[in-house]
Amino acid sequence: MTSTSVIDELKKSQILELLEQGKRVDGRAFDEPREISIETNAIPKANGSARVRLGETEVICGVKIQPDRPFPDTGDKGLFICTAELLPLSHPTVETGPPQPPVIELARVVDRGIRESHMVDVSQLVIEKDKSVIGVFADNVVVDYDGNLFDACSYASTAALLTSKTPKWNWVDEKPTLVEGEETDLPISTIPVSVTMGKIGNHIIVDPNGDEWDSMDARVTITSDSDGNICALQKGGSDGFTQDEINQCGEISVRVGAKIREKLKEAQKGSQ
Amino acid sequence: MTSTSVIDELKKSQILELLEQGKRVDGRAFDEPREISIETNAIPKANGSARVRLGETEVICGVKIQPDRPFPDTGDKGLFICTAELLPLSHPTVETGPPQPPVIELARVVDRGIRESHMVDVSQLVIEKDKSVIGVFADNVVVDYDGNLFDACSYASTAALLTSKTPKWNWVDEKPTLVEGEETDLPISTIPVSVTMGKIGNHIIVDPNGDEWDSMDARVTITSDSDGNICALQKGGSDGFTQDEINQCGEISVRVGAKIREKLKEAQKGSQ
Amino acid sequence: MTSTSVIDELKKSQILELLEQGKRVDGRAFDEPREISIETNAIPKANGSARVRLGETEVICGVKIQPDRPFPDTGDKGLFICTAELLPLSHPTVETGPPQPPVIELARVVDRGIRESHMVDVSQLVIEKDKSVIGVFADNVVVDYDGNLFDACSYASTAALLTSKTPKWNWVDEKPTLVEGEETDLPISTIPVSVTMGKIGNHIIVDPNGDEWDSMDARVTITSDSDGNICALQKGGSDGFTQDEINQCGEISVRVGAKIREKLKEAQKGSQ
Amino acid sequence: MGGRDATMVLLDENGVRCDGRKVDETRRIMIRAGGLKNADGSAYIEFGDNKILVGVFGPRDVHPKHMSNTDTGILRVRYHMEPFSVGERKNPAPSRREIEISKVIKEALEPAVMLEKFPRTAVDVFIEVLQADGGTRCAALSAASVALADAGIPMRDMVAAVAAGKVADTVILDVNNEEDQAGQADMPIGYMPNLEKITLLQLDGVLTPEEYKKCVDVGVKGCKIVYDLQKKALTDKYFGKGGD
Amino acid sequence: MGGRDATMVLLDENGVRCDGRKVDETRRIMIRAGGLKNADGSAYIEFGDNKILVGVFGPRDVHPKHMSNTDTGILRVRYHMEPFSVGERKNPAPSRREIEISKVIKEALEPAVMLEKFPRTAVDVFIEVLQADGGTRCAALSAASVALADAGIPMRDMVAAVAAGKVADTVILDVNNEEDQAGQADMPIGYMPNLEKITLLQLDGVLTPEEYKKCVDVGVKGCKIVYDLQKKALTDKYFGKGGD
Amino acid sequence: MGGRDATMVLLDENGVRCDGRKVDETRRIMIRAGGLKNADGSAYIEFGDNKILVGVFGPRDVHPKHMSNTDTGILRVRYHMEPFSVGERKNPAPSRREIEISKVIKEALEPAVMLEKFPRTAVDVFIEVLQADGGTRCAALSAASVALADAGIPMRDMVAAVAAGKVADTVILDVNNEEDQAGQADMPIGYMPNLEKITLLQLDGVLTPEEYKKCVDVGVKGCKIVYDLQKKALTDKYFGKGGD
Repeated sequence: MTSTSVIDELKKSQILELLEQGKRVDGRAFDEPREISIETNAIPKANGSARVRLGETEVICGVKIQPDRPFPDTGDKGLFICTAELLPLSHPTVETGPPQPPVIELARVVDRGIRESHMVDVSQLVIEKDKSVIGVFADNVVVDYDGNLFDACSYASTAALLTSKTPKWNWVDEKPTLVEGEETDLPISTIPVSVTMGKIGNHIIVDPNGDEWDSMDARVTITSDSDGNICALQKGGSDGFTQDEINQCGEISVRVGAKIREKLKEAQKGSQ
Repeated sequence: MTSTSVIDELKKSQILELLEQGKRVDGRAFDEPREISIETNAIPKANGSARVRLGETEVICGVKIQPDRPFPDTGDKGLFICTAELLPLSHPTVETGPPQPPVIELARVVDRGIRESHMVDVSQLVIEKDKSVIGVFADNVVVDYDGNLFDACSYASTAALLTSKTPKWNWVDEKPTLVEGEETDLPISTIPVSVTMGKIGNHIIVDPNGDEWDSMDARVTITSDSDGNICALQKGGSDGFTQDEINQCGEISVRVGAKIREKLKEAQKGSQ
Repeated sequence: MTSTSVIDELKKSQILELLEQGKRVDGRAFDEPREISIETNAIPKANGSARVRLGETEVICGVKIQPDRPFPDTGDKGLFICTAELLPLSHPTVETGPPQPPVIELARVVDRGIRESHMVDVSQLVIEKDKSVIGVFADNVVVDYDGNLFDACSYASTAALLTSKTPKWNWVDEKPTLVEGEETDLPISTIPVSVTMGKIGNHIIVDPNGDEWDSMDARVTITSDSDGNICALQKGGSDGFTQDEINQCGEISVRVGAKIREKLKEAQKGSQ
Repeated sequence: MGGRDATMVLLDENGVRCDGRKVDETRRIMIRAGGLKNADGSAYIEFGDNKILVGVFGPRDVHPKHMSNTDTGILRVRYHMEPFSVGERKNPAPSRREIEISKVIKEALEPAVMLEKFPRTAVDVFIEVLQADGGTRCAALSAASVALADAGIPMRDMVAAVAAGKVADTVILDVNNEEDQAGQADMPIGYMPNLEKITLLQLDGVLTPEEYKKCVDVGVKGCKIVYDLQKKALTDKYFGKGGD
Repeated sequence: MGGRDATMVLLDENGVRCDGRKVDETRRIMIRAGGLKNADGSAYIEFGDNKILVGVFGPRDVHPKHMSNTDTGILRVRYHMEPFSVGERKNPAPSRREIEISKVIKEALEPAVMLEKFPRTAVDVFIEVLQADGGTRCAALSAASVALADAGIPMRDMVAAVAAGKVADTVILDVNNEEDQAGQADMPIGYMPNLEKITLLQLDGVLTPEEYKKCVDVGVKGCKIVYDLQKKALTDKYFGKGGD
Repeated sequence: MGGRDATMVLLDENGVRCDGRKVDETRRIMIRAGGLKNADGSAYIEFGDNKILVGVFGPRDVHPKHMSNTDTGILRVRYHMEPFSVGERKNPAPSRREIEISKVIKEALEPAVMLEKFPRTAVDVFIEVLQADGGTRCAALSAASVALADAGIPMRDMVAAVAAGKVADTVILDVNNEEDQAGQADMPIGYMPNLEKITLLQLDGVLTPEEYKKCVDVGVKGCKIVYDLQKKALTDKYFGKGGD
């Protein structure tokens, strides 16, 4: 039988005590994310890729772009699918096997944040209406874990998509046929940025690190777009938020997200 | 390690003792099924549906009718598929996960009883020969368990099929295309009725309830059609039947089935 | 927790002691395979089949030949797929369920040995280029286990393929259509023969039996073709080989393989 | 039904929605406590055309043992849709969507349940969507709270839930299926009125910061409407139907 | 073979069936007890063109332990078809049909096996269909009984099995593949001749009440024919072949 | 890239290969010991365009317990390719190929690891192929040896690996992706230089007996090149970079 370990309890009370004094374990301000480093083109053979470090959390995203069949009722749209996986080398507790609910939630939240922002304009990804479209797959793998995978995967996906090159296919003989040497940028309409906030006691902190993540009562991930609008949200964890806290989190996410968006733009420029 | 509980043993000997006196625990005659209540159109958005209570056993069947691809060697026939599932809220012992052998048997026996009677005339369910046919899916979910799921699922399926409306599709541009507002009844050729009999000691009882089900030595489910012919049978359980018993069960099933068929017809009329 | 049993240890030391004296437990020479018996046409309804006994190891291979869709990038080639399965009646320790890594390795090694020799000329197995090809499936089932399944499955597959009859299909109305009564032999270009050698201590023995198999430090399976060339190899087991040993194993495999190839040819002749 | 307009009007000039409701009006809601024989507690909800059944078992032993916790009870939730509950027949295997919603509902219920009162054991909540019509997770969460109460599980509060959203640039209460498909945003909210805590919150769709706040506010108000119906369902069962 | 008639005559005017048999005649049956080296007991049957191998292990320990029963032994049966055993190659994953047949055969064997003699342990019966030709479950059940006896498992009786059926409005014995596909009814029967009990019974197809009784009767008589061959197989193995 | 010739020249008249290498020359190799924070040991290798990350955990407890061995430690290896590592996006489910390679690498490492030093426990080696370019199993095996050493696991030797092969009737060292696809044979070799033992060996493709011996010889020599780079990676990490 499992039991919350004494060490976990001590860690949590220490973190909470510091927060009461207005401090975080690693010295950050409450609304300050960890250092973000973005290496684009980390997987040169993919159509786009990025290796993102958010503090000591590390994620690699590879984008594959290839012809696919459209869904029956949306034959005028390409596909966009974003996944996330915890590699077993990222932490001693990760198990191999089919994905557990927390990983399924992770993947779906990262996917929705990007999808709902309409970042990738899938209406431009059609080879032949109703028959063949372009599929964009952004697969994230977590290589090292230190909390807040939501944002690390989101930034890796966004950076990889921003720097992806789309091959061109023509519809020849009822088959998509690659046109060599005609790559273009992916059609991008906005840059979504997710900001995850943890609640410990009554304190809201941005980008919880691994120890903070283990001590959280609840969390919320809010994604905003280039216009400063909010386009996706996911609350998690075994406690609730007051209405005021939710409003406050909305404001923080837009404000902090704007700064992170500049870093993503820099990374995009740096790769050109 | 499991062990037959003392309470189970006591329950069985009590049931058997009563049977020796010509009585059943709930006062029914040996060849008397429990009260059957049939609510049709329980799921209005489905093409047909029924909620059936057989004593305290409760089953909901929803029918979905939609275009499908024919099997390679029967391009001139529609599809009919009947399934059954035990929902975990139906009994504390039900587990989630892939279906266990008893549930697979349940689904297959209910399916065969209807299929072998040729109740649904699948030859009338063709949109375009060899290319597109109509599929009829009757999915049963068990909502409360008190024995004899075979008959409860069978009656729910039959009642749902009897009251199902089939949309019309035309074959346009190599695709099935819905014709609005042209629904017809499903083509029905007979009304199959299954009757399940349990054997406890040397006694044959119709429609065993939950306690009787747990005490049975063997069982047999016999389905008869509107002509009074027998069209499907499944023996189960860890004991055998004498040849005389099997003959007797055949007679009971046709006789009792005829009465239940009237109830199904009433439910059909009531829904029109 | 498992622990190497005392009996296993004793068996191994006895086998090793004998090997030091130049002897094997069953009296064979180091480079001598067990008696091979080949019964072709064991499953008359299959397109080809063989039951092979290698000592007390027994394998049945059935070949099914049927139209299939080609792989997207090899529309001018038929399919060849070889599988292997340990039936649970072959040994008390075999478990049912999805195949474990050793069985996956077995199937892949047997498949590669035949595939890499180009035994089956798949370029002749095309019904309609890019649309329909002939698939050849050689499925091995192990019926009794006494070591060295690699070779037993390999010989069963080869014997079944050598005696397989291929139906003829024409491409009519966009479908493959069987032409009755026009069966031909499978197009065969060479006869691959695998020879598996075990290493116990510093001794290399051909075709280890069950006891020897359990005592092996390492093994190597080498397949050679009718020209005496080596076309596939797989090393296994938890020890290594010296470069000299590997060279020596190569020589043994070609020499012993040539003799076994004659037996396969005899079986082929016997079936005509 | 007779053919749906491609250009459905989600909100007309008089502020009337496609199903005749006002912007701050919920669909018809009917909640019943109890109803299942074998479950320890149960509830049934009709929320618009949603029809959802919830059964609760427990507290009961946990298998395998190492999944239990010596300090506290655990809550397990399965959200499941019947094959016939949606437009096109649903594949019976659990989808990733169902797994995520199960987790979200579980975490929405946990703050309401006094798990510490039954260490080493588990409470199982089985949610069965018989007919879906947009907003199933809110309706399911509302019914699950009633089923837990019906099972006698000690609770701090009940969670009431309903979605806010945005159609035709207007914030609305209780998004139905058409509004979810064709609208601009959907924000499911679960709320404990006594404890004043939001325990479920999701958003798909684009909102300005002002609309965001308004949605939360409209949703919280809607949850209070649902809450009254939850209490009425329990009162009706345990104290007889008062009045009409 | 040379092309099958679309209008195959299943029964001609002389009462001769498509494979030359009379209505009450079984196909060729060959049963061999033993044959496998590693199994504790085994049997092989050829029943028409059916070829089926059965291996038995046990009584042996049960893993995991909680699956065992302190009061009685348990019987486990797996019916499995090889990929090459049927017309079109069979997918190796176990089908729902195979799972159902495993259960039906298990329950048909249980009344014959003295499970109470080996509490806490299990007997495993592995059935492998090498070549199928209609009536595999009956052939498998007959062979499984012999394999259990060969393994020395204490038994009350053996179960013999064969199908009755209906073609061209006539009740027949031992339905073959063509008759099963094109005929009117198929009724597999498993029977213990000494104990006079039917332990396997299924029916697909339409029978009048009179035909129903006749099928059962024809089937039971057929089982007695099979039973003699089962006994002969065991006698041949254990007491040598009595001069034929 | 600009279109690949259907008739690619794998080896020109001057003995130069399609990527400019000589017949006995490896691709560019870069090995780094360490790099991961949470793993007990790790390594990263770039071998041509292969990019592979390896993490090691252990010795640690085995769950379930009955998988452990009282006499010795056990080694567990998982070889896994990312969806984006190959030309067409790979399905995330483990393929049969990945399962086989995991087993082959495990058995190649076992002779090098002193498993007897940590009975009852397990060492886990997780191999992640980030980008594949032919010869991933050799690159992975080489990196895994370094990661095991980095984790402080007691070892007899390291396994170095590279493939030999045959193109244009010539034996070559270190087969790249094009040479594997269009060439005549590929022979991956894993070798412990100190113990002089081949622990991984496979072959696909046709070789004469003479070519077979030559391939083994060329491969063993190549492993020694890789071995020096493995040692350098560990030296660089643990003793600082000796001035190059």
